[in-house]
Amino acid sequence: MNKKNEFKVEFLSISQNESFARIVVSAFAAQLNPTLEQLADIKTAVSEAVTNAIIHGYENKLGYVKIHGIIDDKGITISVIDEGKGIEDIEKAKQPLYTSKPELERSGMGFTVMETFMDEVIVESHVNKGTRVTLKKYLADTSD
Amino acid sequence: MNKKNEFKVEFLSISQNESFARIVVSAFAAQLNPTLEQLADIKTAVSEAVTNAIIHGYENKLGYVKIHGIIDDKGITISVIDEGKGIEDIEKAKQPLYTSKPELERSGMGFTVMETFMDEVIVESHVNKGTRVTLKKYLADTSD
Amino acid sequence: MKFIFDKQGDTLIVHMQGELDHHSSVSFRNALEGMINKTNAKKLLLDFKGVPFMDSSGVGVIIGRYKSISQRGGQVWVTNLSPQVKKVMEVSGLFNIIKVRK
Amino acid sequence: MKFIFDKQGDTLIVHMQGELDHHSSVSFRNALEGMINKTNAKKLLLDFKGVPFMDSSGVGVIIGRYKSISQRGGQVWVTNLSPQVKKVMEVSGLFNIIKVRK
Ligand SMILES: Nc1ncnc2c1ncn2[C@@H]1O[C@H](COP(=O)(O)OP(=O)(O)O)[C@@H](O)[C@H]1O
Ligand SMILES: Nc1ncnc2c1ncn2[C@@H]1O[C@H](COP(=O)(O)OP(=O)(O)O)[C@@H](O)[C@H]1O
Repeated sequence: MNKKNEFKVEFLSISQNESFARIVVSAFAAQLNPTLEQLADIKTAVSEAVTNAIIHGYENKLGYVKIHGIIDDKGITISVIDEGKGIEDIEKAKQPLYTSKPELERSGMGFTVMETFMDEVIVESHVNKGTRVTLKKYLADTSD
Repeated sequence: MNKKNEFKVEFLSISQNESFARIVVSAFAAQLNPTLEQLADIKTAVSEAVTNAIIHGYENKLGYVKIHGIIDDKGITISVIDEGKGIEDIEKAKQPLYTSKPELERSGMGFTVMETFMDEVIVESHVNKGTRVTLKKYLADTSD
Repeated sequence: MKFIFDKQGDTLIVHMQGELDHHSSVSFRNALEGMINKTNAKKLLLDFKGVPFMDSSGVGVIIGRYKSISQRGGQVWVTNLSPQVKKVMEVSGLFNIIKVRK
Repeated sequence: MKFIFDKQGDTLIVHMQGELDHHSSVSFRNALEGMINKTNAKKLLLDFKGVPFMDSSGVGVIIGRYKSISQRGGQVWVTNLSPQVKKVMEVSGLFNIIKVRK
């Protein structure tokens, strides 16, 4: 649990910032010298969580999405936080193919991707308060 | 002054994060479709300001460096903020070749680079409170 | 994201360039659905050569087009998948409904 | 940042790879100063082919080495400058003391 590096970023909930979020997290994770596949996994999971904050959390209203990243002995922990509408039934939300926005052609596979690509996914949410998705990947630091 | 996009990031004052800061700001600035030279100018100026926060602001003690980026009709504004020791004489600090740390082989050209590469550089500082360097580049948004 | 359309017989080929996420999927969906209707295509081949990254938003668009094309009794293929794109498609079960062209 | 040293006659050639900022300049300075002393080089040629980016921290290291080399009556050259690296060197007045080898 020795904290080795840390960052926080916040940005507007507009879809252009999805790629911004991926680049920021990739640049931070790169300090651990991950494999290309590990880096792609982290990038993908973050993309899912940030997209959810924008579409489902803020429902395309303007708000701030926050990301908090920590590198420690065990690997990398990324939290994606919104202060949007929250999730009523987290278990249901996590089910493959479940989506509350089929009209937007959402696949309902976001949480499934996060859980497959990361080692731990923790979802905390309060209706009308917001959602925090914590994504962990175990990675040994091979840098000097 | 129509604010089009915005981000804030904060990270530990360790030298590994100098490249992280450059990547974050580049990814944000890229939304304005700058030329390669404009992007390199912004990246370089940010690198100077972040390095100064780490070396001079915190003098290699651990603290947080913050960056605030705004894109508006006029271009991009990047503020680099530390809560470190501050600058006593800003006019002197800005002079080419002036450095308070010649023993670290600093060239004293950081502010000169920032002022040459950016359209506006504003330095605000209070001794023992910290420093805020605001860097502006005028850029027309050519994206859709 | 950029896309180039190419109609060959009853097949609509789409060469894509860029990252396919929620942001880019909106215009991609509209352009693609429009082109399917306009060309009356039965077969759809999505060329991912220029796509290093896709997330589940892309999966949603592909399922949507699979539905349009199926209604005409057609079929959807994908080709030139990067490892990341392939992994997202696999995890999403997309290969149960669409085919990979080598 | 990585560097490969190559001694040819009384010239020390350094091929650099990576971004030269404050973080990388510390180890670069130590390795370079050590190698100048060890090889007793009179001439120093810094090859920036693999360096897309440098800031004024790099300028400080070059001035420092210019001083070491000048004390031996030698000369410093740089070569293969990217547009960004060249611009930083120009603004810093570095070309008043070091030469560019084409
Ligand atoms: N940040 C969030 N705020 C509110 N609801 C969310 C959030 N993230 C996910 N959800 C809910 O969980 C559901 C499932 O999410 P996900 O598996 O990512 O699929 P999709 O995004 O395709 O709908 C969403 O449809 C939404 O109802
Ligand atoms: N963030 C800061 N906090 C405290 N002092 C600073 C800061 N930035 C710059 N300075 C002061 O201004 C001087 C000149 O800065 P600069 O032109 O970047 O040259 P250099 O970094 O090479 O010393 C520094 O040597 C330092 O004394």
